[in-house]
Amino acid sequence: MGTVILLALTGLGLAALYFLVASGLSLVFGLADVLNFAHGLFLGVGAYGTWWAAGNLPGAGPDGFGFVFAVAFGVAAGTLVAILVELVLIRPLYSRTIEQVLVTVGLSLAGVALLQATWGADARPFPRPDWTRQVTGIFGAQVPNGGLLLIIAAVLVLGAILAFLRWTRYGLVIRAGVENREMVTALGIDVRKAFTLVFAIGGAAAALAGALGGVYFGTVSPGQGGSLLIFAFIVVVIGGMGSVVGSAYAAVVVGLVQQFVNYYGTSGLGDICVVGLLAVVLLLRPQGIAGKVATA
Amino acid sequence: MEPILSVEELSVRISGLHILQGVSFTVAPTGVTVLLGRNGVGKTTTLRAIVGLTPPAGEVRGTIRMGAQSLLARPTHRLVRGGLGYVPEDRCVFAGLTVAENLRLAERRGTTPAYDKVFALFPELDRRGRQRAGSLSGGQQQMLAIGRVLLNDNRLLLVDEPTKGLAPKVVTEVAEVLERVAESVPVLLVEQNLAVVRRLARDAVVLAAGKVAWTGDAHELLLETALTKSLLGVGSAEVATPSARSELASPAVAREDQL
Amino acid sequence: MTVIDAPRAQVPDELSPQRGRWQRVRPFLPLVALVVLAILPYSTISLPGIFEGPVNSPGTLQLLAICLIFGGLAAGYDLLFGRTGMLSFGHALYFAAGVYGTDILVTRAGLPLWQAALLTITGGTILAALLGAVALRTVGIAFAMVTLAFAQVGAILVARDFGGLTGGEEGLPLDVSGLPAGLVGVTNTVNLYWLALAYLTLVVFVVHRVSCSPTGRVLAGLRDDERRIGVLGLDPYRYKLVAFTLAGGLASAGGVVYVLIVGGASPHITSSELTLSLLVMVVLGGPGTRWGPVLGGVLYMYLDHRLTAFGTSDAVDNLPAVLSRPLSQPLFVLGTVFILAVYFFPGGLTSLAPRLSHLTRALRPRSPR
Amino acid sequence: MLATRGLTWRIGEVAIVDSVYLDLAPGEFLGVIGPNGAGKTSLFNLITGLRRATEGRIVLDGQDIGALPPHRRARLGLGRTFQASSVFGSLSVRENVRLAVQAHRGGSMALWRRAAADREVAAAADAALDRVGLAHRGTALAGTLAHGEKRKLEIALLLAGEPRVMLLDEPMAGVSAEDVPELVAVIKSLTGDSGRAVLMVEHHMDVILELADRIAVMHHGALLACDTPETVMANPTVQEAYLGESL
Amino acid sequence: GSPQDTATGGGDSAAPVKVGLVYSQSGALASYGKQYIEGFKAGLDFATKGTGKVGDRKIELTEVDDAGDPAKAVSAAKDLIGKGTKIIAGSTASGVALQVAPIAAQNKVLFISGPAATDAVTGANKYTFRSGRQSYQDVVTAKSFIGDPTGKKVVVFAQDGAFGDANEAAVKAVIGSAGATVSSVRAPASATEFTPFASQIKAAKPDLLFVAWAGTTAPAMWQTLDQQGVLSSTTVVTGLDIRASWPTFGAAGAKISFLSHYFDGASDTEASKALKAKVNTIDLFHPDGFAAAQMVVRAAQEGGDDVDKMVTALEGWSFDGVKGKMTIRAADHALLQPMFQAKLTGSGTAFTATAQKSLTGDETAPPAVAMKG
Ligand SMILES: Nc1ncnc2c1ncn2[C@@H]1O[C@H](COP(=O)(O)OP(=O)(O)OP(=O)(O)O)[C@@H](O)[C@H]1O
Ligand SMILES: Nc1ncnc2c1ncn2[C@@H]1O[C@H](COP(=O)(O)OP(=O)(O)OP(=O)(O)O)[C@@H](O)[C@H]1O
Ligand SMILES: CC(C)C[C@H](N)C(=O)O
Ligand SMILES: [Mg+2]
Ligand SMILES: [Mg+2]
Repeated sequence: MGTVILLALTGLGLAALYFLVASGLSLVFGLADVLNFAHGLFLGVGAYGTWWAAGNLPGAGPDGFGFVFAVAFGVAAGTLVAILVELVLIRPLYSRTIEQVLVTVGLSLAGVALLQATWGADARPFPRPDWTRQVTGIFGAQVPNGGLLLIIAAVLVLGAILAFLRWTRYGLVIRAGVENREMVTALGIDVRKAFTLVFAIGGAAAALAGALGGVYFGTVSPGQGGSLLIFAFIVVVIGGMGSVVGSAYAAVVVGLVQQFVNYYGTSGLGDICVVGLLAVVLLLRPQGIAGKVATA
Repeated sequence: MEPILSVEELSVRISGLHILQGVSFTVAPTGVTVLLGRNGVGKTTTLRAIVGLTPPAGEVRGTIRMGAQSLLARPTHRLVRGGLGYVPEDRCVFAGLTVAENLRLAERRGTTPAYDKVFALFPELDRRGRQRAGSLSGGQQQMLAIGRVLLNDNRLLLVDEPTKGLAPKVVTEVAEVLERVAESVPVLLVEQNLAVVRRLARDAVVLAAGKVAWTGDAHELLLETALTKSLLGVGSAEVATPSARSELASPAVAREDQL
Repeated sequence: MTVIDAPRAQVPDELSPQRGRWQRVRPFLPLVALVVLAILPYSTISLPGIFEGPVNSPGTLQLLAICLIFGGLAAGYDLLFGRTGMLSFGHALYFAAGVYGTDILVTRAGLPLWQAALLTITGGTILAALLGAVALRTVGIAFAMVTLAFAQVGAILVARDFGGLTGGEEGLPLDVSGLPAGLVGVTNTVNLYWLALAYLTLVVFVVHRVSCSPTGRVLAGLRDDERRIGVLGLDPYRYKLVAFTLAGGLASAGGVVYVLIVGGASPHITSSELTLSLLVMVVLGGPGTRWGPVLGGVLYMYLDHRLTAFGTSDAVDNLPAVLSRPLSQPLFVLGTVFILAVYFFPGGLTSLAPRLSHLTRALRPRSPR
Repeated sequence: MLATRGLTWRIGEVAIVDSVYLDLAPGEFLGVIGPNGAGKTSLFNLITGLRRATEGRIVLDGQDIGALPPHRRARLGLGRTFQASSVFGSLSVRENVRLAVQAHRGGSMALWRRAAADREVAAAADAALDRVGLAHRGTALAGTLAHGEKRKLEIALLLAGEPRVMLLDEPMAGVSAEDVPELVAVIKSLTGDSGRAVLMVEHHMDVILELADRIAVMHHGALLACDTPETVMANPTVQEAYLGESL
Repeated sequence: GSPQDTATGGGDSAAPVKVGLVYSQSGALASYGKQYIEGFKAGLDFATKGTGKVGDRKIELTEVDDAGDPAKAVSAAKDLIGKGTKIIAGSTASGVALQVAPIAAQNKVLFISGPAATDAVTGANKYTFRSGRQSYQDVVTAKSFIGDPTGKKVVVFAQDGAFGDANEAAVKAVIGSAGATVSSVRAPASATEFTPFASQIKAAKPDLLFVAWAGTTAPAMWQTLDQQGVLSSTTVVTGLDIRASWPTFGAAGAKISFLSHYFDGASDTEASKALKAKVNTIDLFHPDGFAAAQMVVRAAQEGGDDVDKMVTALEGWSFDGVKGKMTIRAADHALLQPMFQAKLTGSGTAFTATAQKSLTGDETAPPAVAMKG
């Protein structure tokens, strides 16, 4: 019983991490229609930003309020980079989907290499409050606090994105803009602003994922974002592109499947199962779990 | 009367093709000005140049003024917010959005959207609020495209073939709507349906070969056989008198509607 | 008021063939290029900065051979992407099948090369047909993701190293003892180069022939409107499957040549990055064009290999640290090159030619009308 | 030759097409009218197989084709045009039609023959283009055509397939007045020869009245009437629901 | 020219000795590569007494970046061989070493593999040597932590793939054959959440846990083992990685027994002093570069331009390296060398390793394998 609870809760922690990475990806991919391979870079910027702030910024540090401040700095840095990327690189290419892919691929290569050039290839220990290293006993299972932190963060992010899409007009503008940018402009709406905003939110979510991922992994390294990205993509696709709620469901499924199959089956089977799940879902329901259209 | 819109020496080139070669005309501050010409002559291109939607590969020269203000080089969304309403040729409703969402999107900040007006014209849009616009019939989509623009107050409407694909009854309705709209807002209309043209148009501009071939009073145009024949390829007799078989179509709605 | 005749719509002049000397020699250019490439190894020219040694040195020939292989791979991938509009993210799988298949059959099973090659290409083609048959039940992004998933399973299997067959992350060096002597040893690099050239020629020829064939016309139609193809009476699924299988077969043939050139298999080639880079190559060169993908593939691989040398060159080392640090990261330079390429050659390298001629025309003084 | 038997298509509870019984005789020209949203296009989609009917049968020459995919139905001689032009935008106009001719001539998987070398296909394609008056636009990319030209290309694509049963979905929409008589003549010539049947949706009553032998009226998915033009036009419901008042 | 041309190495006595160094300057293993090359240069200085010459002949180094990609390394090797290079050294990654080795044999040039730890390099062929340790030697060192293995229960925790396979096999061979029961828990290299594996290990109640894990997920893995109480319930052995990784162990570091290839202060030899003078703080792979340089100088001295003579000169050669006495076993070119047990102490970013015990080259010698090619 303890094992099952432990696996379920740590699986949820993993799911939360996937969701954090996937939420921004899903937003940008599903709403702005940009297959953003540079998402890993935003992640990296968030992680390194937090790491740097904790070590160098007055008032920031690995503990308490200082840590919150450091994370806020990392998120701000990630958001800024995302905005710049959108303004400078993506904006001139809207509706040229494949070229956008090319640019984001180039960006992911160059950005990660830049991080590596600046801070080296080796993993650096990540500043984090001590309590995140400890465990909490839940029904006899020793659940890592880092995982619980991720779960809480994921729920908050989900809520925030849902609120944004539901209570503002931006969701609508963006969905319409993906279909026909021109026509949105012809209705008197500055669609470019809306797209920049989506990138900013996607970047912020990614940067937060990077910062919390740093807490979870205990280190930062330039390639970290990239390795999470493939599962994030799987989550986004299983969940149905553009559906944030779908991504949440899919993340939970993927996290739990991986965790349980890895324990009860043989190693590596978890990954194969997840990939198999993706193939099966797509063959049965090409539009993903949560339906075809990008709904708010 | 000062024209609301004046287009001078407008020329548009798209990827090497010289589509418009110095088009000049004006739109009167009241009533409907209709833009005529056969397929491919550049009517849509003209409207799109006015709202600033020429494709990136295109090159626009000349002047376009609304009152004292030059419209060229201003972003489309600004123009539209400034009161330039545009109903595109392909309707361009957002297929993935519901009807209600399509309408909501068209609301402009700072003004109260005139939903009652739109729903009174097109009750269908009210009923189908939750349907995805992509699954609407062609005519329903056209209603949505027009309704979208009518939510707001405009200084000038650009309407590209609004009756295309509509049932005769709806054509009549749309024509009535436009007639009423034109009482308060001037309209620049592209239309192939000469019956509609006759009913609505005050002024006409005929395009041919990328240039303006004729401008003047629309009724004068439709009455002059020689003119209609050479400009529009139909005799004015055909415009004026119904063909034998369409006599059947009593109460003779559609007799002229396709010429 | 003059009445003007209705316009005869203009035809873009690129499309109306111009007769000229250039037009007459043009069809023979590929042949000339092929001959030049074939006799290249007899030349001792040094191109300092471009290649490490003279053109006929083994190092240069090896690099060229790898470039040619990827030129061919990109051309094959373009049959899917540029010509049929299928965005596959799993094309690396069939290439990897060619590489690992040959390697395993030669090294582990001790088969002679020709048998191994034949079996591998057959196997790779069948694999593509089977997986394609499943994946093509989806379209668009879903299709991309299903193919990615299949390729990912391939990558996991290679990494898992079942039965020590693939060598896991260490890869599997090719056992050359049973290979024809002409393919072994540095002095014979030129033979590998010719083999790569032959492969490239084959792919370009096949892709060109197929896209000019009636089937190619259907593929081009599929790219624009699949529903319409169905209504015209053709089965879209069948045509897509043929393109997918053919491209898969060509990729596995490329794998066979590649394993000979590199002398072994390593898991790099199963990664999804490889498919992504195929996409990059095609887009860099110009999708759906005859030479674009080839150019893109060659250029990509050239940069990929040569930038490591660039990064450690003195020119870079002498720069201030802010510049030299990132510039000494090959991936930084490569990534930046892609980004710049998108802005400076939209439509790919091959779109450069018409734009250049546009430019020269614009620069020439205009004659008054 | 073509018959539908209780053809029905429901989305959820709503019947978009509601138990339609239609018979189309060889050589017959059947016009279909009805208010926007009546289900005319949906009916076409069911017949050509782009949508699967929820109930009912579609019979072509005595064979039930209801379960066949679109391309199989097309091979049996069913051709259509689309209400929203759907041409191959990145191919030239001429290639568009050649593709259609080739599709009709047999779908064998020829990978090695040069497509351009097939004179017969080229000739047939040029003939079709000529017929709709697009020959001078042969080298233009179909995607850059003006709206009316696309409509003509649609018809050329249909002609190229030499179908025995043709479904035309608003072929006249957006065609300039000058070209209407020409296009009407083209469509008229379709039925003249060899017992071809045509089913045409059109809102332009002039055209319908000129061409149709019988007119079917659809309303809310159901067939309201199907009779001679005279009878149909005299029907008060049709007048009220479809024609409305004169302009 | 003819396509089969290759430059011939200058035979005359004043021509420089060309040495090609193919290693990772960029990519994931760049910092290993950096240590390697620093070590190499220090070693060259040491072995040539600061002259950089062997006899009258200057040693001319050509460094090529392989970015960890075997295909690039093979291209570089062919290029170097084509230019008359007779000695190639480097290979930071195992995959690179395994693919360059056959090239060396096919073209009869000397190849001295670097930090690549795979056992398969040993005995690969007559022309291939190694300047670093191999996995087997790690495992033998690990065995020294449990005294008499008879009846003990040993669990190997490793990632999937060849690296994990090699370690598992080595543990079975070394500790299993000595009487312990060995089982394994394997995880995908891409795993980010380790609780299931930690639970499995804990359930197995081993006397010794041998962990073979490389990559950026290692800190998360250690934290999980710690959190789930694995580290405090049994003896846990693993290899000590480069210094930069030490702080990432965090609190777990003190609970782990490390086997070590090398760390600063593990030995006090002439060579280590010379190395330390150059690089300040010696790290894991400095000794490999250093030894490679010593071997290169020996080969050039004794062999001139004759590769076969170089091979004979190296086979059976013993020398004083950074780690202590090193011996190249003639039969399979294994490099017998001392290994160390270490403890990690400290906190924050300041950690120090202290040697617990050192094992001689003979004690850690892998079984001789037959030369494959
Ligand atoms: N993006 C484009 N690229 C190239 N040519 C174009 C483009 N857009 C329009 N054209 C060409 O410009 C000409 C005018 O097109 P336009 O759509 O303005 O005609 P139109 O008068 O609106 O015709 P219709 O009555 O059929 O709607 C056509 O010949 C068309 O092929
Ligand atoms: N996928 C769908 N989901 C929901 N409703 C649909 C769907 N497809 C069609 N409809 C509805 O079915 C009705 C029939 O549509 P259809 O396109 O067949 O009309 P039509 O008779 O062709 O009209 P028009 O003359 O305007 O083209 C419309 O009310 C439309 O909104
Ligand atoms: C409010 C939205 C973010 C929720 C979205 N419609 C979904 O299904 O995921
Ligand atoms: Mg138009
Ligand atoms: Mg319709």
